[in-house]
Amino acid sequence: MIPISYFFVLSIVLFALGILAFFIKRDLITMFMAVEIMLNAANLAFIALAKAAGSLHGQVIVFFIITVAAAEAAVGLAIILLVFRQKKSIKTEDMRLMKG
Amino acid sequence: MAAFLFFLLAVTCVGSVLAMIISRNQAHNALFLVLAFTCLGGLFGLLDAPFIAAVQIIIYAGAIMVLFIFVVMMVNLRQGITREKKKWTLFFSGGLAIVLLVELILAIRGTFFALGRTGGEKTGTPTELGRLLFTDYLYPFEITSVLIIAALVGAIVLVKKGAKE
Amino acid sequence: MSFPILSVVTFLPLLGAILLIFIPAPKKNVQRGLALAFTFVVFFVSLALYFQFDSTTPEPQFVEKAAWLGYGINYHMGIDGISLFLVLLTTFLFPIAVLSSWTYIQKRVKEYLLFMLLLETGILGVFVSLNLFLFYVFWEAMLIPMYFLIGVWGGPRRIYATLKFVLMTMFGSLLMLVSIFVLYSLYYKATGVYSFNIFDYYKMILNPQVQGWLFLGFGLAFAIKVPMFPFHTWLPDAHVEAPTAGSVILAAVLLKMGTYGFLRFALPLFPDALMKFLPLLAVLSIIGIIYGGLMALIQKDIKSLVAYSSVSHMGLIMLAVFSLNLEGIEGAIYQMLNHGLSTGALFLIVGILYERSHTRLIKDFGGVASQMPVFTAFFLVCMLSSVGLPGLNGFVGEILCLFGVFQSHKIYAYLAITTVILAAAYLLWMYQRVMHGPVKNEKILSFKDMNGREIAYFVPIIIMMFWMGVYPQSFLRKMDTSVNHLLKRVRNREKVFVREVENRVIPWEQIVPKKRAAEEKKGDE
Amino acid sequence: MTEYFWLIPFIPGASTLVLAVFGKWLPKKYVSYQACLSVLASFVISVVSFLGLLKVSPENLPLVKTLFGWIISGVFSANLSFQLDPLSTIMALVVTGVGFLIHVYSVGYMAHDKGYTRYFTYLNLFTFAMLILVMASNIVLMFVGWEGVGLCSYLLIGFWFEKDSAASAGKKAFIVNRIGDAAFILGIFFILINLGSGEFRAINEAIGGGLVSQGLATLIALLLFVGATGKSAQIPLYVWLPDAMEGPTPVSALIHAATMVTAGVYMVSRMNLLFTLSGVAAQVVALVGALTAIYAATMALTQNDIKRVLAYSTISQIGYMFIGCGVGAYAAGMFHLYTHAFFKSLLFLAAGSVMHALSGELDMRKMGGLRKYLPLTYPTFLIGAIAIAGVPFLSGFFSKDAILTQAFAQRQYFIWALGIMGAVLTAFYMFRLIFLTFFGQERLDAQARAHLHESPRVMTLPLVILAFFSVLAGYVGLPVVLGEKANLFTRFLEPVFQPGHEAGLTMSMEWLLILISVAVALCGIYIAYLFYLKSPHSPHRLVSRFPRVYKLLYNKYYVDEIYNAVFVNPTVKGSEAVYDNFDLKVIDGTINGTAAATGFTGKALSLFQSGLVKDYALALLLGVILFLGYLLL
Repeated sequence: MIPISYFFVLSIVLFALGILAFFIKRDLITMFMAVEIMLNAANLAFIALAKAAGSLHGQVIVFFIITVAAAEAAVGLAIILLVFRQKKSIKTEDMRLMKG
Repeated sequence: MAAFLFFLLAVTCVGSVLAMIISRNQAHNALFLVLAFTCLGGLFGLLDAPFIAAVQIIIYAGAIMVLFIFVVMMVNLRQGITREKKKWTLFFSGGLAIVLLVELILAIRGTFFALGRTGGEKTGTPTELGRLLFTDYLYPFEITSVLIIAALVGAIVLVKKGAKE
Repeated sequence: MSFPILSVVTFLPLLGAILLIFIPAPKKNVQRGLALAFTFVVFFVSLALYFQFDSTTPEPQFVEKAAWLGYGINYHMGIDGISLFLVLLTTFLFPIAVLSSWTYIQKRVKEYLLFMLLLETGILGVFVSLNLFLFYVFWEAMLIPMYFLIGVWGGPRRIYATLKFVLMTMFGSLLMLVSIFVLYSLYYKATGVYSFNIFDYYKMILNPQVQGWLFLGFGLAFAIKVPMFPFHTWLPDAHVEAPTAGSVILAAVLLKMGTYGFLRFALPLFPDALMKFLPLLAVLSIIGIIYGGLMALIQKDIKSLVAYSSVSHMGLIMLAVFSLNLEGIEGAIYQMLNHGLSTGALFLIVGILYERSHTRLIKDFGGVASQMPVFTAFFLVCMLSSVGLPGLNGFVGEILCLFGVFQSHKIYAYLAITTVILAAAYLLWMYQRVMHGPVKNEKILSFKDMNGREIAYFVPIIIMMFWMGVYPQSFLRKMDTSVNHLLKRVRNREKVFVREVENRVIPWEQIVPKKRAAEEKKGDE
Repeated sequence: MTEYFWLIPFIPGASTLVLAVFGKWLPKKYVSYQACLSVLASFVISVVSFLGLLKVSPENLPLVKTLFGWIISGVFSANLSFQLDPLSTIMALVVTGVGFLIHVYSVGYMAHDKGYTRYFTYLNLFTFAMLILVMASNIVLMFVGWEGVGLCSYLLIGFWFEKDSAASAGKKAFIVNRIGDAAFILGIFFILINLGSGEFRAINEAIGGGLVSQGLATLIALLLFVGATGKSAQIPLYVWLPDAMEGPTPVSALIHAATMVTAGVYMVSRMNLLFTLSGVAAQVVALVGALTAIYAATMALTQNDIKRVLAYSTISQIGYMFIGCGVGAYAAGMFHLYTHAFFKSLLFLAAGSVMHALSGELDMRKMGGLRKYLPLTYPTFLIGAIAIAGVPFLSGFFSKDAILTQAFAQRQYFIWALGIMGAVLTAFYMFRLIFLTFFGQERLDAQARAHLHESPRVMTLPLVILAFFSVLAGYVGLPVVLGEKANLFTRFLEPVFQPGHEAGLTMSMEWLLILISVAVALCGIYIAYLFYLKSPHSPHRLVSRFPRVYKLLYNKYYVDEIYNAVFVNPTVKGSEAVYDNFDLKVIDGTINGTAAATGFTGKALSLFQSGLVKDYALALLLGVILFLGYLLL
């Protein structure tokens, strides 16, 4: 059938695209989406390896990743909303309070 | 059949991510992402993970992306935001992404034929997964619930605090 | 197990601090009373240590040992003739320190007393710990209250001073921590047993090179604490900025932790390294003696003058420690007590002046003697004690120190004896400028003589000064055995414990048990 | 009663304690009685002990009473123990006897001072410390007294501390003494280490047993002698004594004339075996004594301050005592100490009486013709002056002559010559003092004139008693020419000073020397008479003839200035420079520099923190890539 490696390559491609998206975009929301893509790429790799290993632990991990991602999305988006309220902007250049 | 399905899903997935990169409209971006996640769900299915596939579609493509859309609506920027203007950052990061891609592929090259193929005996039925979750992974599982509640409360508190002002 | 007197002495102040938390903030006098009561009780309990102390044995006494964190980290306390008097000095001075800040401290009284009590626990812990880990915990813990005492209740440059003090001390103690862990791992490698017990380490023979590095690690921490030239600059700053009681404790007890450290750890653990570094250390001590004296001569602030005089006195103590003979080390211990009393008293004197005038600059005073006769008498005695006048405590310690040094290196003694002249010069000159001459300004005319409380905390100090000057036997005899034992350890160690295998060192006593353990294991199989 | 001799120091000591603690609440009258009577009690015990001692056979000397072990640690051991032998008895008698008279005198002299109680506390403390010094049976305890009297000297010189000059003088005395003491301590250490004990008996035994080499003896003796030059105001450490006159006059009499300053002589006598063994050290002692004797006398010539003249005279006379010790005539040195105590304290007290009469005036140029106003002070002063000048039949003559004769007999002709010259000068400046003060024109201030009065009886009575002794005290030590056994004093001291030091001279030679002494003394007096009574202008002529010499003498050879320029100022200035440039800049600079460098590095590194999330992500990515690359390679 389909070699597991294909899934692996796909996962890598998706991850690279996520990185690319993260750097290309300037608004927090889309950058956040890019992060989600990378997470999913990782998920795919986990599931593929779980299949290859014939074990379920990979799937369990992915299950946890998804739940954590959900929690993270909720909090992250809340923070983005707050930032927007305060700064009236979601551009990353506008946020550099941590400048040394 | 399976190979066809795989390529279809893979191409759609990559294509929608590319589209998301190209498009400037955040709402469109979110929708492209829904598409990508759904495709990924399909791929999970191909890998004998029906439960995870379902979860992927319900939580990711469903819940999380709805959240995104809500936020996009609330922020409601008239015109989209242009791409990164600093050219060198763009090229540098693009270059780095390609380097990483190459590196990762190099990293797995030895395993290319070793990992085997899909099919064969079915593993990963929801029953088995459930048993595992409630036995070996009981603690992490319960802790996850606490985490989600904390995130829930946190999100509400954060947003509410801002709303008062 | 008998009554855990050392734990009681060490942790009673902590209990006091906890109780203090529950007293509402406005009731300042209740808080002061409570702190005073606790420090007093601690003192009286600690007196039992003196009377029950068995001066015939060099072994640690009143030992308490209990498992704590495992891996050799035990709760292990005990005192010998070296630490006995340092414990007593601490418990003796704390009620005085609390009394002296009765009216001086007005803001955040509760927190102040809290930190004082915590400080007492920390200091006592350092002197009674026999487990290096425990020792280190107390050593660092003691810094925290001192940090706040200077940083919150200090003078205008308190932040700078307290940071300098804490950072320099931390710098040293960090290297000591590394050295402690090196010792720990060496001991484990050699014996297969985890231990932080100082007596276990005494049995180890390390190769001289390792000793050198470890000695530097320990020595630097202690040298900064003492402080030896050229690490002394934190001292004047910390003293000048600290509140009176803080200065008293700092000078009287904290500095002794450095010299105590040398006696307890650096000397017996690394005798070969000691011999190697001895000339350097002795020269630094002598520089400290002369340099401190000369710097004291020209200080404009009374407190920094006394601080530099501490540098000079501590230099003499260190030199006497390095004389490595009975007279020198007994003299050094005795001089530690003297320095605690007389310099502590001098800081109290400055505090009394400061409370009345809100200045510490020598040029702002003059003719105080005619306004405050009782104060003059006390000041005179304290100053003379610091100068080392026979009949008072300072002389006994000073002459024993010098004699010890003289016995081991005559040249050192010729140089060190300048302290006799310098001490007289800077203290008398300061005394003259502050107390004598015509009354300088009308502010001095309004000075009130010492009140009952001030006299009350000075009288015990003065009595002790005379007692220690006239009948030092009651102190010296308790030290003899311990100091002799220490010297034996430093001098003749190679005769007692010998076993060196390819750079890795095995205490000979441990070889047998290890073998036996191996055999037992075989038997089980 | 003799066995209670150790109480002698403790009676004034106890009195000091009472006065120090309760003095605030005690009435003045009680204070006076307690202070004086405590010294009197000590004097009585001293006399009893002295009488008892006469019955003790020399083999049993000294009597020692050990109270308890004081400092004992390893090799270092010192007991709190006292000894009674002829030497300490004589000293105790002088200290308590003269001390008692001066206590009594002080009751009158200090009557109106607000520090009355404080004064007597110090004075009793001094007596206590001095008695410890002279009665200690070991050198460490002796050092206690040695430092103790130094302290009292400091306290009493600076008694009127409101005066800056007084406070400075006290401080100077203490610090200069400390320089000597540092050497003294080293001497003690050498004794303790090489001789094994600080007990005088043990030291003498060790020396007698030949355990001490000559070189070691010289070293120890010289170190101890440096201490003595500090305490007894000899070259080069004499500078504090003239300034010490800032203290109350009875103090000058007791401490800076009769007792404390002679402690050095006592110490050298006590260690006589050591000095004799060394030879070199004894020679040094004699030379320093002789030089000081003449050097101080020259400075006394030009001073106008009545007490300063006496101060230089004291320095000079102690020089004579050291000549005695140095040439091996310890008994003669002690004899001079003993007579000097009487006539010099008499002179000081009389000078105090003059000051008292003139409301504190010290300058002789503002006196003159006082003899008719001070009917008791004048004759007593005169007796003192005659005694010190060395006129026959008074005490000073016998003692000074004994010293000079011995110097000559030991073939120390140079020292003898210096001594003779000093004797001329002594007679001259003492009578210069007498003539300027009591004879000639009255040059008084109007104010002083109005208050002029003879002192109260409590002050004049001690003067009379001291005058009595100044005349008669010498008769216990008559010259050998009057008979082998005429010198009771020397015979009494024989158990302490090994006999055989005193070389004999022919009868005619002795008579010749005595004649020279007498002639010299009379000569000095006559010159003074010529200069200050017969033709009062001649001194001015002399001054204008030799202005440089006069200025040099008047400014005391500029020694104070030289010491300041060479020792004091460079120390202070140098320390200041070191403090500013080294302590603050180099050491503190290094520490603060380390802190600053850390801060700066942090600041510099913080520039990497652009605040932009993408830059952080980029760094992250770079890190991952590098890490992966490293793993792959």
